[in-house]
Amino acid sequence: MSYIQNVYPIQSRDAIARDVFDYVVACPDIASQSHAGQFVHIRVAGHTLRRPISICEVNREKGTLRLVFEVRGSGTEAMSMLSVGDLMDVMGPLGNGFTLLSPDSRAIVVGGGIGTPPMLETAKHYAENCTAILGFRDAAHVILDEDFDACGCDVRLATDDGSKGHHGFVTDLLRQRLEEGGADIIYACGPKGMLQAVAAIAEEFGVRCEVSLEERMACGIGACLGCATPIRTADGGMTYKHVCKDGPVFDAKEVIF
Amino acid sequence: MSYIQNVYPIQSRDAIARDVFDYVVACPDIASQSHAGQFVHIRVAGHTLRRPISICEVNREKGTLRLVFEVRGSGTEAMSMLSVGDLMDVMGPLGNGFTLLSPDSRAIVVGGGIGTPPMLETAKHYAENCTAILGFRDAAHVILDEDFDACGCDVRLATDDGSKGHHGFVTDLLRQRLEEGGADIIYACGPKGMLQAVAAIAEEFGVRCEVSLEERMACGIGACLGCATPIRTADGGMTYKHVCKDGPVFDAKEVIF
Amino acid sequence: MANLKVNIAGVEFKNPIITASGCFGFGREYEKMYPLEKLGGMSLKGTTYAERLGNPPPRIAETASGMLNSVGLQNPGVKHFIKEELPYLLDKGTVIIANAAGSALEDYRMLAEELDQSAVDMIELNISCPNVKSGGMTFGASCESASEIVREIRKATSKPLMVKLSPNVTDIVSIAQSVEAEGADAVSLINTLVGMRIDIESRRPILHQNTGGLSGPAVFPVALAMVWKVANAVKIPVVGLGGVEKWQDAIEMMLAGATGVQVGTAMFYDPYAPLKIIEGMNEWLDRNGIADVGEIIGQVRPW
Amino acid sequence: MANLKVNIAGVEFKNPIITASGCFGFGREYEKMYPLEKLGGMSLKGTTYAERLGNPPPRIAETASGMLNSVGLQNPGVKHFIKEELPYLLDKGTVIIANAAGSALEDYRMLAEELDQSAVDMIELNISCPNVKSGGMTFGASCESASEIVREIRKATSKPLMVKLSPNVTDIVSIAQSVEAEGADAVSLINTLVGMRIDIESRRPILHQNTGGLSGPAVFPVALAMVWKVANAVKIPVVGLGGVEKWQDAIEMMLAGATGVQVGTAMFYDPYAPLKIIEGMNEWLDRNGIADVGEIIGQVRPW
Ligand SMILES: Cc1cc2nc3c(=O)[nH]c(=O)nc-3n(C[C@H](O)[C@H](O)[C@H](O)COP(=O)(O)OP(=O)(O)OC[C@H]3O[C@@H](n4cnc5c(N)ncnc54)[C@H](O)[C@@H]3O)c2cc1C
Ligand SMILES: Cc1cc2nc3c(=O)[nH]c(=O)nc-3n(C[C@H](O)[C@H](O)[C@H](O)COP(=O)(O)OP(=O)(O)OC[C@H]3O[C@@H](n4cnc5c(N)ncnc54)[C@H](O)[C@@H]3O)c2cc1C
Ligand SMILES: Cc1cc2nc3c(=O)[nH]c(=O)nc-3n(C[C@H](O)[C@H](O)[C@H](O)COP(=O)(O)O)c2cc1C
Ligand SMILES: Cc1cc2nc3c(=O)[nH]c(=O)nc-3n(C[C@H](O)[C@H](O)[C@H](O)COP(=O)(O)O)c2cc1C
Ligand code: FES
Ligand code: FES
Repeated sequence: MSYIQNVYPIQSRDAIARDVFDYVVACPDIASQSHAGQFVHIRVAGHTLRRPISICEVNREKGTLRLVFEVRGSGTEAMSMLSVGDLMDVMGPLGNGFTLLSPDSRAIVVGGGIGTPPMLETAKHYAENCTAILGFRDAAHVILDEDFDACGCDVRLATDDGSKGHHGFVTDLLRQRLEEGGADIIYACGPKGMLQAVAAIAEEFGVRCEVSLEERMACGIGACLGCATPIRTADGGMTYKHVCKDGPVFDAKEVIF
Repeated sequence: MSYIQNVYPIQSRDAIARDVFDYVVACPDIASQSHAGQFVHIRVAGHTLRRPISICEVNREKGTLRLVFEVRGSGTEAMSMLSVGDLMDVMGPLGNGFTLLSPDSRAIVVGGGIGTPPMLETAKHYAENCTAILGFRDAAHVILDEDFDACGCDVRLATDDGSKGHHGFVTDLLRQRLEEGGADIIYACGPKGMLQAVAAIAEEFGVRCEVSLEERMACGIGACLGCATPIRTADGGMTYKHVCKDGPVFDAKEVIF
Repeated sequence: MANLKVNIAGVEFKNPIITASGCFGFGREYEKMYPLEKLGGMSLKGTTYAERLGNPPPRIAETASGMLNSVGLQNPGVKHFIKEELPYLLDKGTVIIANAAGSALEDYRMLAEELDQSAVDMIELNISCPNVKSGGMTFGASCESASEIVREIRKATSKPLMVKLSPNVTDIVSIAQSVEAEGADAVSLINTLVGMRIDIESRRPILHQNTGGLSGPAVFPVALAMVWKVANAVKIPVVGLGGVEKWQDAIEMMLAGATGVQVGTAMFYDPYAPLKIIEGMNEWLDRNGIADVGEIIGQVRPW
Repeated sequence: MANLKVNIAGVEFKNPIITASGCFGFGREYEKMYPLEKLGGMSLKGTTYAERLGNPPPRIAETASGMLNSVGLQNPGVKHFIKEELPYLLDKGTVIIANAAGSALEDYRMLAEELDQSAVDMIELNISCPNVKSGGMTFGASCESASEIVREIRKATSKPLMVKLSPNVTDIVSIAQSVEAEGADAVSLINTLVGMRIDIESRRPILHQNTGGLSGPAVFPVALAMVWKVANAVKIPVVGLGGVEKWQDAIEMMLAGATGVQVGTAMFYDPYAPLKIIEGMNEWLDRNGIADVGEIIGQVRPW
């Protein structure tokens, strides 16, 4: 495996919800090596550090990556100003990605807010064998539900204010889904609190669970040791692993929330 | 008098010689107050300090300023990337400008290289009563000669390598012109060595002479005292004046070269 | 509209934003862009007892997110300042702070005596200028010399006295405590960090003084760390500066413990920076339902 | 193609560009982008005698043209390093520098003894890490403590010994002279400046350690001034670092007196930075007809 860094043309740009942008970047060399759950590291003019953004979709034939991100601060704001045809400085693919079982396994993906994009490529792998449980603040913030629909998943929505789908949390829907029937694996990405709750439910139902974590990063490849996250060791102790290299995907059991 | 700072649309952009760019910016409020020999201070993305650029032409009716600059480093390079329609952050008009006599006076403007642009608005004031002596490295670097022509001046060119006009220096042409007949005032802008030589010739012929100086600037308005230049005091001593506020135009007699 | 008033060493400022010394002249230039009364206060150009010409040019160099200067305290001397500049400023409706500098103890003393008799609201004692050969920063470089000079100046004036500290030291906290012990009413920090740039083609330092003082956003994190440490170690008010360009920076400074915030270099690229900071700070306080800016001072919660 | 070889403390480097400690791990990661043999040398991640977990996250914050880190010397310990990492690096065709850190004199001594027996080409003694509670920077903060530790380490090893200095001091020149007097073969400077950032909404410092070390282009002018001053005051070679991102910066460093130049933070945004610097430097030397990079070391002409 090697890391690639270069500038690549933006093929399309869409605003898909308030402050959420959807870019397709033509980077065949990176795309050809990318897997669900990995991320890319994007250089933004005027900023020292690259911004880590998950790979939402990979199209190996077209040589493109789809990236969906929310404007959170000045870096993502500057990224959102890029137009079709502009060049994006992308480094990737980075991180380990999700463990994909055989496509006929029963999978559940759980996405909370802007944690939803990395679940799409994973959901595509399982298609109709996948339940996609997606949670958002309100109807205006719902993203990608139609994309999950289009890959044949059973999509279940929750919003905090009930303006679309279930009024409540993704964890309610997850529990409901597990009570309906078993699953071979659960994948989750979203706020830490949500991940912790999902992990607890997975544990309760005895289902394997992988979570994608976030941490502030510098190098993105394991050289600076900046993105440490506390991990349970086999003997019950604590160590630090690095989100960029050992993650961003971790077995939920080893994460110390 | 007040200083104005705002962002203004670029109306046109031209590359007029190797690494020399010609912009017209629509900034009616600044243009309405601008005079020959003054400058504007331009903010460039990714740079702490503004870049001082002389006003090449003022069009009060159209509310525009013409700015002509050479790429010298990363700031002017970034400026040269701006396109028509982009906004330029301009502060001005700054500095004192040239002393303009009545238009029927006999004036000589001397421009060396990228010191040529600020002479154009001055030349226009005197039109056919003005001799424009312009010097460049070689034919490829000649700029604005047609503009000076168009305002009716008597244009005399020199190049270091003789590839266009006189083979030699502007000072040769200045001496020649003064030997041909008198002049009421000489204005000069260009490298320090040239200014010094021009000042000496002016002194020799007893002609009033104003020179436009350059110095590294921060504020551009006289508040930081960064752009000091040594000036002869009445009693023969030395003091520092400031190019941005007391200049950029100084009486050649008081400049300590 | 939150209450933005703060009190520093007994002087009331209508808001915490003060223009930094050396970056705002004596106020006349920026007044051509906006009324000075909008400012909390102005710290004026460093003034010495006698007139000073300053250093030879070039005095300015650019750096990444910052700049170097080696102006070297060019100023007309305190008598000229009091006679020609101060009267003009007195009715501007903002706090006037004289920035007092010198090269020998005796200069500083005579200067302080003049300022004591003047109408300035406050004296900012600059023992941290890196751009003068003798005096300047060297006074601010050790607890002993800082104590000595503050002791002398304290005798010479009963004006509110703010001491401006140098960041070019191993332990700024001890120096702050030393000047507090000698009767300083406030401290301001940071002055510039010593820096250099070289023109690789001419092989000359860009500044004629070879080195100069680094300011601008580049130094903000250094300033913030020092403000936080000093504010936790002294009881007198702390005024924070160094690289503040946005209202968010001013809030970081105040959370770290600053009662007032000075803005310098940012004005060179954005002359309206102080006003934008006041406005942005005010809106943020409103958005967060904070009635008085004083409520955020020192409220950072360390881990 | 100019000669780019330099000799630092008896060790030959094929070019003056060295990756900075803590920014290049043990080399394996960036090797996935380019062969390590292109580099003059690599200063490896700070290593202590015993394994260290490092500090809790967040460990990274962004600043204008810079960043803060509070990694806190996370490393597997020297024995693991020598057994698991070093063998892999030995045939890479580049100079291997171990960066040695600790919290007590005894740790440093045991560490140096281990390294002395290993195949590393050089030891960079880190007495300037701002991110550990005891030891670290405090050793580098005074001439006495710096002398003491270098004296002990010098006894423990005959490897070429480079001492890495902290910029968070009043007088880095005296400290450089002290370590030279105790037998250091070279000095490298600067390590990071202490800095801070605060999240204004949570009112928490962004770093879990509250403060961290500032690096990146923001600090370049500070590093350059210190390199120039130290190079003028010691006879041993100086390795310059701090904010170097472009080949022009490396040339400024060498003109100021650096024999080698380290590159750290720049690699995070431009992983190929060290290679681009080597290439750009080489082209500039050719353009200027300079046959040997050694000819420019210390050649700045002060005013
Ligand atoms: C592996 C990974 C994958 C991610 N994927 C996505 C995605 O697909 N879509 C999306 O919208 N966001 C994603 N994020 C979060 C995204 O990286 C941050 O929102 C972004 O870095 C914020 O930058 P900013 O300049 O807007 O914010 P600022 O707050 O101005 O950033 C300041 C610094 O903090 C860092 N930072 C701030 N928030 C975060 C965060 N949550 N995680 C990591 N670093 C942070 C920034 O990178 C920068 O270094 C991902 C994060 C990680 C670690
Ligand atoms: C009053 C005045 C009017 C000017 N008018 C023009 C003009 O009409 N056309 C034109 O091409 N140039 C003009 N210049 C010169 C122009 O300002 C510089 O070429 C420009 O600032 C270089 O910026 P840079 O980022 O490309 O170079 P860099 O070398 O990267 O700049 C680094 C720093 O040095 C300063 N600097 C570098 N060279 C000069 C210089 N010669 N004068 C002042 N500051 C400098 C820059 O402003 C910046 O702060 C003028 C200068 C002054 C003082
Ligand atoms: C051009 C210039 C001149 C300065 N002159 C003085 C001075 O006379 N007295 C003083 O105490 N500080 C002086 N300073 C330091 C500033 O007041 C301030 O401490 C420093 O620039 C950091 O703040 P900033 O980053 O907001 O500019 C000067 C700074 C600059 C840039
Ligand atoms: C993430 C990170 C980790 C670092 N770890 C070390 C270290 O272990 N040992 C050390 O001597 N310096 C360490 N440093 C300091 C760098 O080696 C270097 O001195 C500093 O970053 C300035 O150089 P730069 O601006 O090129 O990064 C570290 C710096 C960073 C950014
Ligand atoms: S970001 Fe550098 S180790 Fe993860
Ligand atoms: S640039 Fe500030 S005084 Fe001239």
